[in-house]
Amino acid sequence: MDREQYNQVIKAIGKRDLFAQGDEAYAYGALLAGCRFFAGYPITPATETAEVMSLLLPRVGGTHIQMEDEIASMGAVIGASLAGVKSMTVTSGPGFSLMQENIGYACMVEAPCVVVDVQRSGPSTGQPTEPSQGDIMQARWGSHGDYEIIALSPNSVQESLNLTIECFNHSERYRNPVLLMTDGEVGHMREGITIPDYGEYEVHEREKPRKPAGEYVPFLPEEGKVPRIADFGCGYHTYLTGLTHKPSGLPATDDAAVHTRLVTRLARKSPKILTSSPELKNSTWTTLRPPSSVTGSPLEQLRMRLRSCVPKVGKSAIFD
Amino acid sequence: MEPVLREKDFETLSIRFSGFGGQGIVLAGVIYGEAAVADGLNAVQTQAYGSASRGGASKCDLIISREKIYELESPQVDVLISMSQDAYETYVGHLKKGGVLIVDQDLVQANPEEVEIHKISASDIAFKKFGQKIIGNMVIVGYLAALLGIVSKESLQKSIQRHLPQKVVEDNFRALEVGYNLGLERSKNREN
Amino acid sequence: MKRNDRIRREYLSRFANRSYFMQGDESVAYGSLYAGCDFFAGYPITPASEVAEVMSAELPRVDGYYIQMEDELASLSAVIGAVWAGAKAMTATSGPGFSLMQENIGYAVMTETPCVIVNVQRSGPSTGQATKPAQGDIMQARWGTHGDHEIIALAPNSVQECFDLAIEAFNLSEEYRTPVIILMDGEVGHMREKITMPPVDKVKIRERKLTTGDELLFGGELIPPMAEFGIGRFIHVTGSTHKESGIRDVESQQAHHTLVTRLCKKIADNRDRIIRFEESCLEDADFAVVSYGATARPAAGAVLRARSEDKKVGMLRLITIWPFPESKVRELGARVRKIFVPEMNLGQLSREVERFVGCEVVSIPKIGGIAHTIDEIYSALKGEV
Amino acid sequence: MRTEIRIAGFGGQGVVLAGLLLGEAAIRDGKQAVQTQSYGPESRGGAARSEVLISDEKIDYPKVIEADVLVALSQEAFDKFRPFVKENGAVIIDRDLVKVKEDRLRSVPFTKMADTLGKKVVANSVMLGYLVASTRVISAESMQAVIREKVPKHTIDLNLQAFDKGIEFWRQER
Repeated sequence: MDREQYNQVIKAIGKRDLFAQGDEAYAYGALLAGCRFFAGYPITPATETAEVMSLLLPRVGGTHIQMEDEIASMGAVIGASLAGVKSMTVTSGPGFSLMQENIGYACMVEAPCVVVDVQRSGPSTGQPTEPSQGDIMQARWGSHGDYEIIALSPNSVQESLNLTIECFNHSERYRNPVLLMTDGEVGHMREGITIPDYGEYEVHEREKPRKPAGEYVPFLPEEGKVPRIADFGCGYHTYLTGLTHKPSGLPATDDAAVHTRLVTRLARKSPKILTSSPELKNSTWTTLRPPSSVTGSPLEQLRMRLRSCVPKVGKSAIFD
Repeated sequence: MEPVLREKDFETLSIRFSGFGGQGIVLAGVIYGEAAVADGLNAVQTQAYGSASRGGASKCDLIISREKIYELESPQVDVLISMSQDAYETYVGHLKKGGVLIVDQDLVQANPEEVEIHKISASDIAFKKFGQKIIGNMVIVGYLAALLGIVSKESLQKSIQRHLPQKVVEDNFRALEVGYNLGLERSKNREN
Repeated sequence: MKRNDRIRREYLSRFANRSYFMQGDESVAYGSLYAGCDFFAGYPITPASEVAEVMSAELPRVDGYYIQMEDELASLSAVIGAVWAGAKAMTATSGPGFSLMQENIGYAVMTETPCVIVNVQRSGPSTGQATKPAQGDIMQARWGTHGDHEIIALAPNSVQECFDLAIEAFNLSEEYRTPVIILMDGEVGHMREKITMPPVDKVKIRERKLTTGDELLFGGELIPPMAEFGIGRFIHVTGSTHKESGIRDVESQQAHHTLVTRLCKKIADNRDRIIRFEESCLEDADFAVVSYGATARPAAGAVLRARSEDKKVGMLRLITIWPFPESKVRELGARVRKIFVPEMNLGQLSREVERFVGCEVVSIPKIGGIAHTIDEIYSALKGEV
Repeated sequence: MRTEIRIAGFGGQGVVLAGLLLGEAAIRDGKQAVQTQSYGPESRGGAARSEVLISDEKIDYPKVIEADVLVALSQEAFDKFRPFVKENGAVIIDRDLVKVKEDRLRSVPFTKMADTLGKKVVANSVMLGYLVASTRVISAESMQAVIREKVPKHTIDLNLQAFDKGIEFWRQER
């Protein structure tokens, strides 16, 4: 994301001070984070994000595609991401349920991407136009098998924009799908927001492999726990599968050790992620702690909110 | 007729059949296990195989006991049957000291120490007598039955009838018989 | 579609009092036939395909219907449709298919459609180790679909119990008008052991409560009676929020609150009648193992071994996973020093146990598609007790 | 100072758009604003409402607690929301759509006035003119600027005329 690209985005949006809906802010945040691919299927109360993306993406050289359903949407997002483009989709409960298999696939192939769930009242089609926060546990446990997920939750339109950028940064940094678990209330609420200036916010760009094509091993981290991605078409050999795979990417479904190594690395690759907002940074405490250890006035305590769902690791033989 | 392991000698016995997909490894374990159940014993049979139904590694575990069975897969087995070199090498380390190893001698090179080894040409016999290598698994089952003496031939025959199409039952009976006689002979030799 | 009970009973009588050496998958299918299941829709997937195989062979013989659908979404839809047409219906799948069914599971909850979903768990996430067993969908069974709901999920640990719990699952689904999940694992599903089938008359079958006049079909009482398509009553079935009559009412907070709390209450308030577990050696225990499914077997072996060495270890085996036996686990946690939870995942149900106890909870996870051995669980216990 | 405005009617009256324009104008005036809405799955005919909070300070709770201003454009909306207006709050109704016996109401023929301009759909702009003039929460200039910006180009003049009509009605009423 260079200044020229930033200017392009601002030009597409029109101005930096806006009276905007949360749904619009997810789109603006995505564009500011460098998202250039959107695939989705319309659903209340998430449709407005797709509307903005369909309007603005072509103006900044990106692609918007309306797919036949949410399964395909998530599939397209994963494909685009692995072709090197920051990608996202937006949906609500029924669509989120349909995406669950591919969310697990994205975890397994380590495809960075952002899924926004603008929660409405469920189960099933429930109350399509009414907000809720009923998918919170689904965000953690909706797909089968053992996996970890990062989910952030905004409470204002400005924060909707900021946290969408943060979602993209987490997804690229940890090579994992990241969920923005927002709700129909925030998604349809309009507030005054200011788009941050170039340089005022961080954009994490995807790290390319350092090794030359011949020596690149797709799922062997060069450092830490997160392997670097060779985008499709960049001249490197890579292999992606939702099956249990060796560092080479090739399936090895009979080897318990390979599976255990892979799945525990996936579960442990992102550290505990705590997000603090500017409003909290200026106050006496800058990181979130359990309420029992928080000092400050009751009002301050009330205003303290959890912004990220923290991966919890219990005592176990594997997580020694 | 004095089998190696007499009925009175065992409480729990674990048998592992191993080879590659297409050899009827799982079927051998199922037929033997079902016969054990018919003869009033407890039996738990589990299997592991790869995504490839033919050619991939194949393993079938059978635990037979007079008691309730808690273990699902034995870490150490009493009897190992290997019908491929790969399977033999993978699992020979799981065979107890003093345990029984049965290999298809045309397919497996094996000279392990501290185990009782039985080499038979199961697949080859099956091919020569019945034109089908796959019936080698029944030669093994017959051999095992005679050697261990814990399930009856009648129960094995019933089990074969239940699991196989009518047109191949006769050949399988004969293969079972061939294996059984080989096993008896071997038991006698061993007693001597 | 009217079940022909005479044909079914006549056919099943041939199995009475006979023993078989059978897989868990096959056994769950036969249990379902005994329970009166006369419709199966599914899509093959390892390690659940054998359920479909048995059903495809046997259903036509009991005047039932078997259909292989194009995918798992369609499978559960077909099941739901068949139930409303009067059938007792089921589907069987594994992780990837279970993920695809999540939206329709919520639809079945919302429309109060009694049906049975068998999930023979394999090693995930994604396609993972296709042929290997796991218990990694435990939490997904509870939280996989969006929105607030309760679910019933049962976990058998033997081939005989697959049969028994299949009958129980159908009975619970009819009694509470809700989808019931049989949470098997590839280990139990593919394991063969002895099973004895009862005479068909000895099996207690719960039939659904049908409307006799013009009762409300979606309210009025905790579990309203059902109507079936084609009986001459106008009925409206929708996954959207509806009034007690079934007519859509998606804007009223009150209507939604009334509906969804009733849907949750009908299961939560009947916890004690739904929940089943098995206790052993717990009377004087200082330590407890909480386990379920296939893992409960080596766990029991480990407990017995510890007992033989005079260690005061006992075991609680969960047969009902959801609703979670909170009060039982809470009570257990109050009188033992430590609880061990072996499971074939990275420690999913151990978190749930932790929520209800003050004592230390030690997770004994194992993934990679191989079941725990008695030795492994025993060594984990031995180090701690 | 926090002002809570609730506009309620049915789908098709431009209730949500009116709220959006109000909020946007407040921002233009340098104030803080939050706008939320509620509507059913039908885009026309179902109940619809829009809530706007305007304040000089940061707005925590984004919904109306007790309205300073209630605009009711249907009988159902009036009956439902009349109880939730502050003691000195303003209740504005479309006199042809809401039948009431209360006398302290501000009763305006929005739809009829819009009809005289040839388009009933600009009733919401008439209402905005009346609202801006009578409550003075936001400036007419900002409101006009926002209308120019947000409504379809070929309807700008019509909407501005409607807006002026609303202001005019309030002046005459005084």
